[in-house]
Amino acid sequence: MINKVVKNAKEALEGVENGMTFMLGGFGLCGIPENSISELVHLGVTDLTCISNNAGVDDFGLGLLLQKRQIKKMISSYVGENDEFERQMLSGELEVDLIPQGTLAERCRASGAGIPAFYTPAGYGTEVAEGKETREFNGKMYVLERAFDAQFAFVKAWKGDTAGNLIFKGTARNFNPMMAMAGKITVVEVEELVTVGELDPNQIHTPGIFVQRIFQGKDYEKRIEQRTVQTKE
Amino acid sequence: MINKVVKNAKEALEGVENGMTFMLGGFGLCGIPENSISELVHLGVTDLTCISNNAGVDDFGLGLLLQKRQIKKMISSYVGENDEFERQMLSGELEVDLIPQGTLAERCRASGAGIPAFYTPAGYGTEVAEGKETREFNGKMYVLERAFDAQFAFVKAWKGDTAGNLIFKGTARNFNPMMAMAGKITVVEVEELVTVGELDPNQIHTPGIFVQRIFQGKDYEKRIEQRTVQTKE
Amino acid sequence: MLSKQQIAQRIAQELQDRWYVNLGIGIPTLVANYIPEGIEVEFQSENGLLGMGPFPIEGSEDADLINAGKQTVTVLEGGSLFDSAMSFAMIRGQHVQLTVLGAMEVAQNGDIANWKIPNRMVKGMGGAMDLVASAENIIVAMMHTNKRGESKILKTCSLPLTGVGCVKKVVTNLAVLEIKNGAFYLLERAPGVSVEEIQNVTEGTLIVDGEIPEMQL
Amino acid sequence: MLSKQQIAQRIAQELQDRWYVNLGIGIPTLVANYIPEGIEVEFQSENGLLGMGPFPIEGSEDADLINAGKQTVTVLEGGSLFDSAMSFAMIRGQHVQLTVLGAMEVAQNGDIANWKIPNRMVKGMGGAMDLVASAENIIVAMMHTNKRGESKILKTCSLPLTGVGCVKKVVTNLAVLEIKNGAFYLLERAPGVSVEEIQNVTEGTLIVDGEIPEMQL
Repeated sequence: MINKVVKNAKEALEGVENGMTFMLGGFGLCGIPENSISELVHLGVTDLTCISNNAGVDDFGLGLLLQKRQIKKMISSYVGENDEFERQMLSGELEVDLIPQGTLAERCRASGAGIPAFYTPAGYGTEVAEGKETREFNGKMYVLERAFDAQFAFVKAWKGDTAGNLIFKGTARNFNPMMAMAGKITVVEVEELVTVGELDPNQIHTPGIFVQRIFQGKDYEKRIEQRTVQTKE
Repeated sequence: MINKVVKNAKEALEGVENGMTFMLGGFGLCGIPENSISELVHLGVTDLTCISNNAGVDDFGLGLLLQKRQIKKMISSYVGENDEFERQMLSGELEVDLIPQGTLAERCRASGAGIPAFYTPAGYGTEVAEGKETREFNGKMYVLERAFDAQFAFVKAWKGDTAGNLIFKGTARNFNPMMAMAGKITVVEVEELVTVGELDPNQIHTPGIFVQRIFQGKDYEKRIEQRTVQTKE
Repeated sequence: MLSKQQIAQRIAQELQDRWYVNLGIGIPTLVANYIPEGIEVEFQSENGLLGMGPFPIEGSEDADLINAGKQTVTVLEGGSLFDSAMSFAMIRGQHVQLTVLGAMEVAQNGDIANWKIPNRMVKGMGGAMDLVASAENIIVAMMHTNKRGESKILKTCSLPLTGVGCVKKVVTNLAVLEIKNGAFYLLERAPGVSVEEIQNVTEGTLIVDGEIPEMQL
Repeated sequence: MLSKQQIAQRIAQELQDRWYVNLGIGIPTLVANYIPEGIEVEFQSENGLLGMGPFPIEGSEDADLINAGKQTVTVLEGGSLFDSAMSFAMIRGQHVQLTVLGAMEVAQNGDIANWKIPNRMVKGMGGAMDLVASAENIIVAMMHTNKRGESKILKTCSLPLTGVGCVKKVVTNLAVLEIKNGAFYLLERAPGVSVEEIQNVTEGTLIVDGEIPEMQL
């Protein structure tokens, strides 16, 4: 098997430069690539375009990059959890492209799947469709949406093997598998790095072919945004 | 959980009529819905349009429906394993739409995913693209391909639970998951029908939402087309 | 006048057996607490979860298991987990029978606005645009008026749209409305609320056809 | 003149470390038997298998585990199984670095025909159209001539095309050819085969630039 293992986040992020376009997995703070984000903060690269469903919270996730003004443009579907984000956006410091969540997911998948463009009903008749081609199929209107072009994809998986095969856990899966497909260089951090043969080939969520670099992550905080529970009776 | 279980193939195929369009999972004879095909032969419905990667062999799989002249039109990518098929096609008895395998898979997925059309590079400049819209993206030419419209999808899974969640085995997965998404009525036969709770929610290949009817299959032959082996040293 | 819980309770009456349902953030989430007897429905959360269960017992919450509102949840037996592309395949492909979501404005042509107030509040549409563009049944759960007492049931939406001509039913704290023929048809009144009161806070065309019954909760 | 095994052996020299490779039916399948020392490659089978291993030990064959040629195979440790949409996502998305496939005809502009003889043989293109439209590296493995001794290395394809302008390298029983600038460049001769012999059975424009070495097998 082709071995994809690198030592750590530092090695995994080699080649990252100012002005690049990144994809970052996660929904809210669930399933975000914490180690890669830390390393991006550490590297101090700026003028980044980040494709990520959300923008973290003020002091965690992508919020850390926003704090340091490393992000030039965000492409997201929902950013309501982050005051600093809203401030930068409303003041015009930050460029923001808000797009429907399903369109975001499908555009990521298309990028990895060699589909340059597809039609979707989401956003037809709204400002999301402004300047885009629209078209009728079977009596319903659709918007033409394009694939993305991202130099790096930063992905967080639960388990991964040395060949880059990945398994995600719970709803931490979210955008990670499509972004893994879409990055020119896909960097994966895992909670548990295992040897080939430990994962059932029939139960792989992301085949290793999509992964260029994988490393054992560390110090996961896995912060919960809304801790909702019921008390035992 | 919503219970999708029906008693048998007979009950599962209720509503099947002459002239309908079906999707049938399988690659070669691997992962084909043997029970549903038998029932279609038994029902004797005719003028069918069948979307299936292959057309079986003379005396098994879709070949059984071809023998009985039940199929009016086949939409497939490769039909080289079936002499009766070739005879009917060359004589003009059978209408045939041959399309690239990846396009077939993606059109099935699109049908289930609410994507009415997408662009693909496959077939550009060939007779497959004749009459279709073509378009350049980033310096490369692509063909516009449409979603299918199928009344029934016949799917074979390895395990399934009463809520319709499915797990496939090995390369018997192939087209089954996308066809499961695409059928207006998706009929699934499984080798092992289990109660909800037995399958790990994190390891479901096809979520039950796509499945309308599921039944315990029987008498699987699982014929091998090319038995290639090496002898023990 | 209904409480938020009662709006949810009334919407729950719209659930049909064997439906897959997506509940938005806020009032819609409460609908799960009022599933009628004898009805089996499954809840889909667009971040990648089908068969969503109640909040976890304290101490068993899992950061890797949240709903679209970022709340910790559970998975029922027979549920499944999947990625966002698969999740929106379900939604766009109309495998989810009902979407319940909140709104800032609804218009009598079925337009809905719920994601943006220009230069003031820009949180994003999340999955709402996919949901309203796709679902066969959309129920909007909302207050009839805003904090300043102005109607949110309008002739035309003034805010940026989330979807066009898609809403067919609205349940507010005052009324159940059906949208058809370019107007709001008053179907039911909240207990103790008169047709006149509803008319007074409805900017859009309100059709009152015959005796309007009170909601049964 | 090379045997089929030797064609495969020569093609195997083109493999590069860390490549994912799709091998077509026939001669291409044999390439897997000649992976050079010190090189790690993984084979993808478009019916949904990555990390394809050798044929199974007799008695352990599994009807649910076949390759694209419908042969029973095995999965190596670290392999994975997936559906056809995912498989062609890998192919169209250019995650597979090399495609090796057979052909009935190849033309000097890079066109390839290998799926249909009108009114005679119509088996279908299978995954070939996706593969040739997508792969960055395509090697065609074929006999230089057909059964009647006619050249299959042509100025223009006469059969329905599988792909346009996509082939860059051809390995036949007689030669290794590179396609560029609208011509076939002769890179290597099969052991004991002269340039003239190759020229005689090459209908397309053949460029012979300097001394042409014999293949090293």
